[in-house]
Amino acid sequence: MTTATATYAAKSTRFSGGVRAFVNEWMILFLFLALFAICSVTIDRFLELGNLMNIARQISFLSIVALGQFFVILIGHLDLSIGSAIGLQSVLLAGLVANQGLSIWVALLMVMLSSIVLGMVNGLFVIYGKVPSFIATLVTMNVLTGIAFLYSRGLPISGLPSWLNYLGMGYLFSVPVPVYLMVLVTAACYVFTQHTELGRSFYAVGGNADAARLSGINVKFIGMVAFIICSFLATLGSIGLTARTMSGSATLGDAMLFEVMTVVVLGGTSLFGGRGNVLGVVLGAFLIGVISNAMVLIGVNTYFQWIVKGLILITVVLIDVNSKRK
Amino acid sequence: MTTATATYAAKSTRFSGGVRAFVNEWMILFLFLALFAICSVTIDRFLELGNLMNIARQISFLSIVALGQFFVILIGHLDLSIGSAIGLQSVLLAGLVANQGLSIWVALLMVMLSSIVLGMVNGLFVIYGKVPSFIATLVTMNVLTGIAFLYSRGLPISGLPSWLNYLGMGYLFSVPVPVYLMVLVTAACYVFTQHTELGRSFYAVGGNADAARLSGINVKFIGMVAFIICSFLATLGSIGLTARTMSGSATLGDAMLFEVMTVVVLGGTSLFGGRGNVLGVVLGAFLIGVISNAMVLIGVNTYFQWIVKGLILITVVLIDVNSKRK
Amino acid sequence: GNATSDPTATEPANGTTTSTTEAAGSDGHVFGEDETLIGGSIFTLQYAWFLGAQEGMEKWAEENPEAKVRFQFEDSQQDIQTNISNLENLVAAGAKGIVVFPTDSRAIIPTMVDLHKRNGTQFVVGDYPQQPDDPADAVWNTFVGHDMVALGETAGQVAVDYFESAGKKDPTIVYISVPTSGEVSIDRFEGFSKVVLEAFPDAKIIEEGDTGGGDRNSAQSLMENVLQREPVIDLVAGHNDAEVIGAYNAAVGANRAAEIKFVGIAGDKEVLQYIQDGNESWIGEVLQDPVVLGYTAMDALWKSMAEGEEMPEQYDLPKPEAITPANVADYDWQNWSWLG
Amino acid sequence: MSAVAQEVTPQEITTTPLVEIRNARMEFPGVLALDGVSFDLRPGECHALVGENGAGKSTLAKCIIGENTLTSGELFVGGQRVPKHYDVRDSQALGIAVVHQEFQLMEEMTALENIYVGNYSKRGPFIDRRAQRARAAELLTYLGVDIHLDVPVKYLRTAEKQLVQLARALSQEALVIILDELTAVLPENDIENIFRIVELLKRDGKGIIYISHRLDEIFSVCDRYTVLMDGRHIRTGDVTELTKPKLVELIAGRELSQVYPTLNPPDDDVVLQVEGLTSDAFFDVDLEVRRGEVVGIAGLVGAGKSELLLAIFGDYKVKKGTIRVNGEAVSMTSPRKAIQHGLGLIPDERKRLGLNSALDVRKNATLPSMRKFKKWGVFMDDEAELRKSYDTLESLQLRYSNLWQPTTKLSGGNQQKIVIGKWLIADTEIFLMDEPTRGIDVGAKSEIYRLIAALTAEGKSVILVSPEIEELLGLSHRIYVLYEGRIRDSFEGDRLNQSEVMTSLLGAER
Ligand SMILES: Nc1ncnc2c1ncn2[C@@H]1O[C@H](COP(=O)(O)OP(=O)(O)OP(=O)(O)O)[C@@H](O)[C@H]1O
Ligand SMILES: Nc1ncnc2c1ncn2[C@@H]1O[C@H](COP(=O)(O)OP(=O)(O)OP(=O)(O)O)[C@@H](O)[C@H]1O
Ligand SMILES: [Mg+2]
Ligand SMILES: [Mg+2]
Repeated sequence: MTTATATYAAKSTRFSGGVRAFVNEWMILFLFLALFAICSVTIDRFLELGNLMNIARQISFLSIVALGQFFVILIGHLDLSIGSAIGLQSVLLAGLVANQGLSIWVALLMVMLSSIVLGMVNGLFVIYGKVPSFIATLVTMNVLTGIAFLYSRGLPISGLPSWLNYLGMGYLFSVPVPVYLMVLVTAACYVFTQHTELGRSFYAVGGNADAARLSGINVKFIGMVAFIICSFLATLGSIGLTARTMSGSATLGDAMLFEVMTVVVLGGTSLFGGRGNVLGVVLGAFLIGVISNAMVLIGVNTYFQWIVKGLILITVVLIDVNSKRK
Repeated sequence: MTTATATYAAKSTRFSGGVRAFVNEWMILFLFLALFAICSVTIDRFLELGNLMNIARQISFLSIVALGQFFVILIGHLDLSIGSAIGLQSVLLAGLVANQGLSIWVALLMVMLSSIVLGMVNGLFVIYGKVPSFIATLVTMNVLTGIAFLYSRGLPISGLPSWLNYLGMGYLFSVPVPVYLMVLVTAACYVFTQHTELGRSFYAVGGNADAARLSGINVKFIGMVAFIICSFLATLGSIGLTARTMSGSATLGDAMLFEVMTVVVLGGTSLFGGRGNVLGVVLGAFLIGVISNAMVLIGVNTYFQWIVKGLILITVVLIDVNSKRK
Repeated sequence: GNATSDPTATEPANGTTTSTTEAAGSDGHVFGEDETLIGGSIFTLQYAWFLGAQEGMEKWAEENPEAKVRFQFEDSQQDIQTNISNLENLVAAGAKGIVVFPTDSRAIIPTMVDLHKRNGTQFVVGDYPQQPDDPADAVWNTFVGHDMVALGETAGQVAVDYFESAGKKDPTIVYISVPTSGEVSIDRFEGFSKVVLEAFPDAKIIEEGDTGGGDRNSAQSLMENVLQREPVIDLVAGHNDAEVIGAYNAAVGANRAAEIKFVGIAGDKEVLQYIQDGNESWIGEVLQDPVVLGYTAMDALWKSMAEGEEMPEQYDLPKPEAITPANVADYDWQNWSWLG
Repeated sequence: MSAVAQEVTPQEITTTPLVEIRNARMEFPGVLALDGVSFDLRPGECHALVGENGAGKSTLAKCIIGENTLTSGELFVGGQRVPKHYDVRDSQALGIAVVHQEFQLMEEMTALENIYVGNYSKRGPFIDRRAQRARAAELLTYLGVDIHLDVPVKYLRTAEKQLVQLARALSQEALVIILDELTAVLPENDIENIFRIVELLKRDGKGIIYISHRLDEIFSVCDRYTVLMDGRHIRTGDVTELTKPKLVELIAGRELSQVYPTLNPPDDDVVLQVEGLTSDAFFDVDLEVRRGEVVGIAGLVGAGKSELLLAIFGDYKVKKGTIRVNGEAVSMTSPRKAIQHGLGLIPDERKRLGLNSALDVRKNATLPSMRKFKKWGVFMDDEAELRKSYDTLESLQLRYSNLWQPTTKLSGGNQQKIVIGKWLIADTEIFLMDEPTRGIDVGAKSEIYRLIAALTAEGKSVILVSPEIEELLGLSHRIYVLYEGRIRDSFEGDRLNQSEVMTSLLGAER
């Protein structure tokens, strides 16, 4: 009996391989810490509280949107439409208030509801229509851009209540409000994916959809949920960014897609599905945030920034990938 | 024994299909033909030779670049760097001639050689460095953009010999020169992938890399070749586009990546690797070309173009995908 | 945007570097004595035109070495979020003043307000006029820029002049816009059509939006298709030279370049070369000098920031110029390094 | 060494081992897979490689083909020590071909191409499809099977895929052919065909390494045997000096007195009743299962056995028919529903349908029963989950190092135990077992047999599909024979004997 308990302890310990296994598993964290340390030592103003808050705020909405995409990637799909969804939701939110004269609360509610519809449309095409997600969401991407431009003619829409800016620019106990949002969303996603049945099902579906189905998981439902979460979090990001810029803009999310993908993949999520981690995604965002910030603090020439950023990224990923056990 | 054999044979015939199976397999072709027929009947100037040549010319270089990407996708990877590679090669080509005063032939040769190096760099990161291709090529994408801008300062570079324009705009027996190029590249890729051992190996590697390795295929070599072909064909496209616009521009390929991906996936190539077809890719390009052309001929409002294009595309893909046997 | 309750603003982490709510200078920094970091937030480096603005700022520094300014330019890549992050990071890097070329007429305002209030950062807005909801949010010292509508108007005038001399009463015009460029594209188009329609109410102006890459290649493909549709086109204008040259190349390819006139916008060497070479298809190029813009913006920033000079709400720059076959010889365009 | 090898006399050629391994040691991170194994393969012999799941048989085979590299020890092929960076291509060039235990096929490519990939017939620079097809047709005739060559292999049945793998190995005209559990997925009639081919190959002087858990086969075709246990070399000898119980003892390390346990008689109440179930693969199937009963289903390949199980489990489209669980009509529209009604499916293809390679051992084991481990209604109770997985997997004597370990590193038999384990954890009442002992060693097999007996003793029921008639006879209370999608007969009591079932199975007139 006692020996059996001992074996149970041994066989149920997460990192039974010791520190080494832990470090390998979380190499991205250690690489981040290393980069952070280097920056702290070599760059003058890097470690100032204000600057760290800068970084955290800059990546807040990026993280939130990336966490949405994470779910879609986790089940082996892709949502290319998030960038234009962010734009559309932004002009909708501002437009409903400024042009249609709705209360901001109603507008927020409508935008959130529409995000669910949007996610369902993507889901329907991909999960039920069996259209490869790349094509399906590329199409919705274009259609959403079209609608956003039709609605706004490409003009920024102002007229949002000024308190909204607090959401994007405000501070609470010297920490930017967006950072709280990010922490909240991250914590929710973490608990959801690690400690709930539904959340764990995403991994099962992504790893092997057939096996998941035969184990009683409603694979289609999970697929729909993934697209809805993605759309919803993109919209949350859009609301935040709109609050930050205080205007609705159809091009608000234009650069987002690639950044989001970088963050998600950098965080160790497999584009083939089934593998990845919420904390990794947020770490990925921090990594990107620190690199961008450091680059400007050092004053690297803009053209070189592309190159230097690339070289740092590839170094990080090379080390990370090759430290993992096969 | 004989009964068992008989059952095998009997059961297998259900897969051998006949006309129905052929139509299903090549649904994209028939959808293209249908679309073509509709356009011919409903749009006035659509069927004019000049217009058809327009379409063919417009998609020539797109097809060539897409065929390169096809190889990378076939082995289950992605090359995001083609867009910036096109930009870099374009400014290099023009710059070597206009700024460095080299002969156009030397410049062409250098650009082609550099494309091979480029492909090798991507290949090294992905195949040997085990970096997910999404990240690796995203990094090279950024680095190449940086280099292109450093070299050109974002200025278009003119000064190419005027005969070069023939490559992009000339006619031979009333068919645009780029169309010959496209046909040539397509034929070469077709024969290569269908009738040579090396070409078939791409399917094997993409289908099941372990099995391919166990079959004695040099999986890493194939991987490298895929990235090199991709880079090479992107450069061929870049040369053609540079000849067409008669100036070297760092942003020449910016819009290309998404178009290329659309074309490749539309043509039935699986993003998970192992499945796809050269002719499908070219058909995909034609489909895109016809839609864009028809849109302008009808005079659809710009904003609606995004939407209408999207709706046509999704319809086509929905039919295509769902006609395929499971 | 409104006030925030950020303690870091009032209690700098370590008194020496982070600035206070008051204007720059109160943290011990002395303009002219200490090196002053000036940020340049550039709309995009994809368009060579903005290099000119950068060049203008650098020119100012060369002429005023006693100011001891050091520049740091950051590329917004036409993206609002990049623009915002760049501004914040520039301030974190210690920039006292920033010349901002915003990505649209609003999105960057709250960030400027925030940085101004918390760090005392001084701004001059260049190129893109800002329209704050609340006048109190106009925290920038002045706006130095061109009028996008005027740019379109000048192009329209070139077209009008041509139609008048050619005696065309009901010309057909194709105008290629770039819808993703939003306001800029709309302003230019509106300026253009206003002038043309005033002079020729019967003119038919067909707006074609380039939904592709917005580059020469996509414009060329678009125009190839338009040429197929439109049997008669008298003139082509567009959002910028990439679009118009693309259209021109398409017309050459279709053997219709002789019957169509082209008006360039925003500056490309090739167009000026065509005009100088007497290429009959080209009747003009409408230009604004970005070097003057950059120089003036920097000048205004320094004067307001270091010398405490009151600035007008807006700095007027020379009107856009039309370079035509008639006056091309007057310009030293070959030496404009920012010309694409 | 090489100098000697070059001057071999004809006699020596026949006595030089085709493959020889001396004192092989092979480590995976954390696992010593081979530990001092010596092995040799002589020309013209069929050498059985046997041992428990995870004993190191596949590892040894992979070392021989250069897929795994020996940590220490020596490997000789044709009397020559293999070069330092010996890999799969080298072994192919040296004339070693293999049928892998796990399918190594390109699912999207045709059967024909799968046979020749990496080894095409060529005319000039181009692939000569005509020559290839002719050769493939010859091969299939030689094999005595008929497979549609132009179908992507993903459309083929499991057995057909296996035959494609075999055809591929034979097409290489190798000197050494390794068959790693070739017969695990083949029906008995095909297996006899395999024996015939093995005999032919032996006559040609080729060497065959025959890995199988079906011990009867070893007595039918093999000349010598080598037993491995936990990576160690237990014994090599002549098959003629061996008896089956002795072999079992060598493999399992203990005597297994009786292979098939005695089953309790079932209760009378019917827990599962299927009436008139029809799909495109089977027609008008009537079937009933009583509490505590094991119902066997026998049938040839393609008879529709798997589809029938899938349909009962809600994962195959049925056209008509009813399914009753405990007397209540249930519309089985999804496996989820089926699981809610107490059903559990152990699928035939565990790699594709049974396991999730991205998940660890524990998460695989609790996949269908996550809702059982809840804290505060929503959250997973990690501790309870780990505990339950541990207890269940230990009771199945799973060989694993950690519950967080990915399942891919486990041997085939151990993977199957996880698939069984997950239905135990889910408290399944009716087990649908599609070839549950495929690829499982004798020891584990008898454990599974005992498990089935124990399950039925607890009042659980089992539908058992197996290609091995003997297994069905030994374990079932009742056997249905499925022939071309129709239930042709059912056997119980006295009629439950090999010859009657076989006759019915093969479709001879009743
Ligand atoms: N790639 C791998 N990485 C780590 N361990 C491995 C790997 N492959 C096999 N092993 C381990 O090596 C040991 C031997 O495995 P092997 O596959 O050779 O067993 P086997 O005798 O073929 O078993 P089976 O009869 O189940 O096929 C097992 O403990 C297994 O877990
Ligand atoms: N991949 C497939 N797609 C469509 N039909 C299939 C497929 N595989 C098998 N079939 C059909 O389903 C029926 C049953 O085939 P299958 O081989 O699964 O039967 P089985 O009795 O389960 O045999 P096995 O002994 O292999 O389990 C046959 O009619 C066969 O043609
Ligand atoms: Mg094995
Ligand atoms: Mg079966």
